[in-house]
Amino acid sequence: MTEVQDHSPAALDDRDRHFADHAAYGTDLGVSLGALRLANPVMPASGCFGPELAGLLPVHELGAVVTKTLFSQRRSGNPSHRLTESAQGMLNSVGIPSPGSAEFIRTVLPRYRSFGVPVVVSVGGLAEEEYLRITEELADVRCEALEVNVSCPNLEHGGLAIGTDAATVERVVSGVVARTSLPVIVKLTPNVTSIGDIARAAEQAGATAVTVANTFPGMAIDLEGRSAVLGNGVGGLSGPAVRPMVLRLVWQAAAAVRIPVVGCGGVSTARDVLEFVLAGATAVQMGTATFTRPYAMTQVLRDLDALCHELGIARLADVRGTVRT
Amino acid sequence: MTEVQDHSPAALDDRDRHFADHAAYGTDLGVSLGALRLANPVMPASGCFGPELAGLLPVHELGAVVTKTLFSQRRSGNPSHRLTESAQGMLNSVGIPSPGSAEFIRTVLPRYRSFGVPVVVSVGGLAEEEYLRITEELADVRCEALEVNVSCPNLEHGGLAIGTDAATVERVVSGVVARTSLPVIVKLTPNVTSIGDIARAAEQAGATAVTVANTFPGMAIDLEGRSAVLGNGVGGLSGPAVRPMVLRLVWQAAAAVRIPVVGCGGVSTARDVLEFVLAGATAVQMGTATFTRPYAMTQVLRDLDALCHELGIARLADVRGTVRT
Amino acid sequence: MNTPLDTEAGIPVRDSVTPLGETADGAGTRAGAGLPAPTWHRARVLVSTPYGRGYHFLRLEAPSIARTCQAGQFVMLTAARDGDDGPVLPRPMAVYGRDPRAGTIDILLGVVGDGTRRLASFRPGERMLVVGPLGQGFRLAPRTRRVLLLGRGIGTCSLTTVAQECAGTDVEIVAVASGRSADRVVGADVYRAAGVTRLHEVTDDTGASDVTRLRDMLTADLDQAPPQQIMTCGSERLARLCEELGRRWAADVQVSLEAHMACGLGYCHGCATGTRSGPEESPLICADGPVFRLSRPDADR
Amino acid sequence: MNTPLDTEAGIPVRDSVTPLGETADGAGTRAGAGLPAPTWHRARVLVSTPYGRGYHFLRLEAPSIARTCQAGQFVMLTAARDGDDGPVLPRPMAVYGRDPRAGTIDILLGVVGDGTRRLASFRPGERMLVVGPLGQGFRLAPRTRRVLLLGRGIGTCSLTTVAQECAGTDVEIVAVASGRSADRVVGADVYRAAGVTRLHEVTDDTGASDVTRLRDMLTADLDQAPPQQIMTCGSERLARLCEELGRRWAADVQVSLEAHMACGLGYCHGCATGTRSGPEESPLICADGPVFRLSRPDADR
Ligand SMILES: Cc1cc2nc3c(=O)[nH]c(=O)nc-3n(C[C@H](O)[C@H](O)[C@H](O)COP(=O)(O)OP(=O)(O)OC[C@H]3O[C@@H](n4cnc5c(N)ncnc54)[C@H](O)[C@@H]3O)c2cc1C
Ligand SMILES: Cc1cc2nc3c(=O)[nH]c(=O)nc-3n(C[C@H](O)[C@H](O)[C@H](O)COP(=O)(O)OP(=O)(O)OC[C@H]3O[C@@H](n4cnc5c(N)ncnc54)[C@H](O)[C@@H]3O)c2cc1C
Ligand SMILES: Cc1cc2nc3c(=O)[nH]c(=O)nc-3n(C[C@H](O)[C@H](O)[C@H](O)COP(=O)(O)O)c2cc1C
Ligand SMILES: Cc1cc2nc3c(=O)[nH]c(=O)nc-3n(C[C@H](O)[C@H](O)[C@H](O)COP(=O)(O)O)c2cc1C
Ligand code: FES
Ligand code: FES
Repeated sequence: MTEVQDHSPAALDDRDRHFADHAAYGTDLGVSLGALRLANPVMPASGCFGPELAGLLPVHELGAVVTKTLFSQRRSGNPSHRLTESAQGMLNSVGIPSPGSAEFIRTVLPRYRSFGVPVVVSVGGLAEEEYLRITEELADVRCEALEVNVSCPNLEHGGLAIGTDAATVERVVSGVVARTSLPVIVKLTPNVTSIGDIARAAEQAGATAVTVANTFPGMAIDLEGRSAVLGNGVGGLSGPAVRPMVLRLVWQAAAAVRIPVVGCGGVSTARDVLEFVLAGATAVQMGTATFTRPYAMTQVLRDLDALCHELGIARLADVRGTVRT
Repeated sequence: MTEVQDHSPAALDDRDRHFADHAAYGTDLGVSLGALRLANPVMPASGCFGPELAGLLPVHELGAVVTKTLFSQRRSGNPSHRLTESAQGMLNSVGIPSPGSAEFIRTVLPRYRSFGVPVVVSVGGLAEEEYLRITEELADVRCEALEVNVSCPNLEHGGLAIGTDAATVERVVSGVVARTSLPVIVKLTPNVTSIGDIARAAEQAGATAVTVANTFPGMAIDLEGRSAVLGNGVGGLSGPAVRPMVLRLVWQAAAAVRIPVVGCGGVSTARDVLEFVLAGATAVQMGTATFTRPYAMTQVLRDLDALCHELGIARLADVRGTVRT
Repeated sequence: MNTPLDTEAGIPVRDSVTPLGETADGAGTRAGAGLPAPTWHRARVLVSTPYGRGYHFLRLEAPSIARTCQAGQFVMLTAARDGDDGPVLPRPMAVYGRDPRAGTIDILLGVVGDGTRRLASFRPGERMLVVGPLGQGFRLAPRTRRVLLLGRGIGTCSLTTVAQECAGTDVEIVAVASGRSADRVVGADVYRAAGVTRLHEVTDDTGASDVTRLRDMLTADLDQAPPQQIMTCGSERLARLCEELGRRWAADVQVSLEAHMACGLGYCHGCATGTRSGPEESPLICADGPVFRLSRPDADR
Repeated sequence: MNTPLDTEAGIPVRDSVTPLGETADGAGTRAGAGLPAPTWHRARVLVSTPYGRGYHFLRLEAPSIARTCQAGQFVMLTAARDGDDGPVLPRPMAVYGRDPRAGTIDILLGVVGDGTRRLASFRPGERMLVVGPLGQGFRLAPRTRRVLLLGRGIGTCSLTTVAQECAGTDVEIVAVASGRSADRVVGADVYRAAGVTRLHEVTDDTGASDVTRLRDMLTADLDQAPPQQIMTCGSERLARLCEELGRRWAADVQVSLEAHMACGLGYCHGCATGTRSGPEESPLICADGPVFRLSRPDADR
């Protein structure tokens, strides 16, 4: 086979054009999560990003990058199927396979650092004690923030997520905060009667910000096989389907606490980002949208600049929480 | 204008053909909710059906009909907008306008009775006492079951739905059961950390069945107006978007109680019905799907007959709760 | 939200209306005896073509609806194709024109959001679910000899069937079709085919659509032989002008309103006009309207 | 779920495989040095046409992918159009054929569910997002002179580019394309154009696709001059036959597997083959595969 060497402009990939493109209106998109300053509010959702994306979008333009949730020990994750789809959404039961902290620090983290933007390391555990251990293991590691994923099942207490109980959240977060000098973001589970209570518990415990929220529990059934599609039986629902629910949770959480709220769930366009900001979010995370289109996050950044211009918004932070109800 | 009188078969409406069509494979679709026997498992969801549909689908083929939630007193409902849309879903904040029980008994109920299928009257209240009152007011009324909608905001306790607290649910349902001889179905709210707990409370209190579930709280924002789209700020999400979550709630509730579970949320095809049944539902309610296509429920009935035939299911009840996980 | 209704400060028109069917004792006569029963068709799309700037024309084969639909009634169009995802709510659309013999109805839609974009993507030969005819249309009084139709933008679509209905009768139609620019004015073709007496096409471009100029033009034109009825749709400002002209000429004023809808039939309670004071629900736009009598609550009529 | 893989009792093939890149010490060499970097195109659809029974052929303008894609690699196709709803997950699809000069790739899809239905609905001139080339393709060993390709149904699509790659070289291809019926057998056109030595099209209709008959035919045909490599896709039963033939002929056996995927790049961890015993995650089909070396864990090789 002969390599075709064509350097005419027409041979530019759409990808190349996307890399070359830039925001044009100069909207000030900068935001702060406590002491952590971000150039803009867009970052990936944990588990929905990896260094493998480096060539597919200009990662260095993002506000931050977020790692997949890290456990102290190596873990293999759930049986297959781990993924399936639903109406404008997807279900995953990946189950957080993890290389463990030693391997992560040695081989994974350097690849995240190479993007030159703040790195948020997501941490998890299956018992309160595990959260403290992983925090300690990361004590000397260079990253800009921790995100504490409290949606992991609490194996000490029947498997309900740690994040469903305000007192447990407060204990875990206090413990993490005491063991790190980094900003601590707490990623809440939406599967609770009152998100405000849990957000307040995190704030009380010294969290820098809360991420609202992780996936919604869901299920899919294979009729022909008369079995659950997911190897794990149930999984987490994400994508546009959940957006109206997350928007309302963000609005509630923002009303309940003074610390910044990071919105996460179903964001796929610049309009979505702005809606989250109006509802009270300081920043947003995007997960499923990156699967649909790998360049979704940086596309949203350019569109957000243009949309703010169109709506007469010079500084994104100015409109945070300004929705009238 | 001259009336065109064309009685050739081609002039038959699609509607007429739908009325003339019938299930062909003889699958036994009959189900029981306690003592209440239904010819098939399909009924409308409260608030998503009215006698106005009489001419648009053969209502007499349904397993039952369900009224909009009735309050004791006349109520006007929420300000507009009361509806909006989201990805594969809709949000409503209708807010349960009600003619009040006297007017309902006089003018509304007779229209429901005229269909010749079991009538389920949905009842609600804004305080525990109101549920008891409406039950008493319906004591001598001819209907086949009550559905107790515990998703109404409890104005005595800060507006959180009555259905979010197991003890309150048990009190309210016990009170209703004590005041009626009818089967009592309790329609749960999904906005709780553990649906099993609430379902058990309803069972404990003597409920005949539980309906799982009402709408999920959500929000939509009008960017140009920088305001909530819904007059009420937040509303309830329904439609295909919520189906995976409801499927999992049905599965959980069915595992938690021995009384029948009625699945409700996002059902729009025969496959959906069968998935709900495999997950443990005895019957299903359809709401949003009727807006998309007024004949959805009876179409699903015919398709369900054919689908069961295709999958070798002679009696729907045989496969209830048989999903492998 | 995308709404063809201009907004202005003050009481919205929707809070100033009363149902046409409302009788003296206040008991509504919803679903009045004269209304055709709604039906549905999985209607074959016969024509689907862009029209003007941002509009799209659809001709649907829907014989029963074409036969029975009254002027000012509407249909619900489902934008989701069978077996495919799509918006869960159907879209309310006025019947822009109908041909009872051919069994067709015409819809003119403004392409504004996801639903109308999808409706416009249907190709001839595809089938589209249409439910109708729905709602209370415009009511022509038996003694009416002259009607003024005042529509703006896509709102004109609700008025064109009034002209069709009056074609060949002794009722004279004066029609105003207003729009931002010439390619945003709709209805002229139907009006002309229906043989209206006078048609004024006015645009913002030329300033002719300005309310003051419209008032001057219409009073000069009609003060001598005023209409007995005025019908309007598509603009709050035009509705207020109609109200004023109605008082001037002692004419009956009817306005067609819009609301987000789910059922279009009166059972979902999603489309109430507003909140009435008191426990009584305000009128439903789909079932008590979309055409209402326009009267300011503070006015004496 | 819809999967072109036949299932049978016993250990699934996915639990019997090892990554091609896995070295003796067990450390994977994912994203090996020889692999082209993935890119994406909003590719113009050049051809979109039904094919056989229930299949659909797409030709996409994707120059970089056409240029670098290796045999057995795949792409992710996004079924949602820009600005429109649609499935949130892209669909993994083998590159069925490619033309590096024209800058096109061909996809043959089995229309089984919502995603493939939508992909088939794209019209020429529309743009479809394609990400690739992805994964570890088939590895042709330098000393290989003869390859047996054994595909079933749509699974054959993963094998056709092996024949394309060998066209004009001294590697001989023997290809078997199996399917339920003649209109379910794919690949013949590409195989012929690539000048394969022998092509057997076998169907269930005639019984020729039966494993025993296939074994007889292939051993009769190839025992004299067996292939050094066997490559397969689309059927568990065929994969087991390949394993057996591989032992018989001391040939290397490679199999292309499927899994539900979200990223196709190795970061979402959605496509692991199964659960390995122990804390180590099992291989990822998108990044460690989709092509794996097939070896029963209980076998001695
Ligand atoms: C009785 C009646 C007659 C109408 N006749 C016409 C007509 O002839 N031609 C025409 O182009 N339009 C007409 N409309 C308006 C039309 O229904 C909306 O423009 C359309 O629903 C917008 O849908 P969308 O998905 O494109 O917009 P989106 O803004 O994406 O819609 C989001 C949601 O809001 C609803 N919505 C948004 N705007 C309106 C609106 N103005 N009225 C009602 N619902 C709205 C939609 O139905 C949908 O549920 C009429 C409305 C009513 C109530
Ligand atoms: C590496 C690879 C190469 C493939 N090459 C081809 C090809 O060349 N031609 C072809 O027709 N098919 C191919 N497939 C299978 C193809 O991806 C599925 O048929 C397709 O995803 C089904 O989508 P759907 O929406 O129509 O079906 P649905 O069943 O509605 O899909 C639901 C979900 O399950 C996933 N899914 C269902 N079946 C499969 C499957 N067999 N493999 C992966 N995901 C699945 C879908 O991607 C989607 O996320 C390949 C799969 C893989 C992994
Ligand atoms: C495949 C997949 C893997 C995920 N893994 C993690 C994880 O490791 N840690 C975590 O906190 N959230 C995880 N999530 C949840 C996402 O971070 C995010 O909260 C969720 O997907 C909602 O956002 P979205 O709708 O934008 O996808 C995962 C989601 C998906 C789809
Ligand atoms: C417009 C509308 C009105 C509703 N009114 C009621 C109600 O009065 N009482 C009630 O219990 N549920 C009400 N619901 C909730 C539905 O009964 C049902 O639980 C929900 O819509 C989920 O089902 P679906 O996805 O099939 O629509 C309403 C839902 C909608 C969309
Ligand atoms: S749209 Fe349902 S009541 Fe009017
Ligand atoms: S599909 Fe994401 S890791 Fe394989």
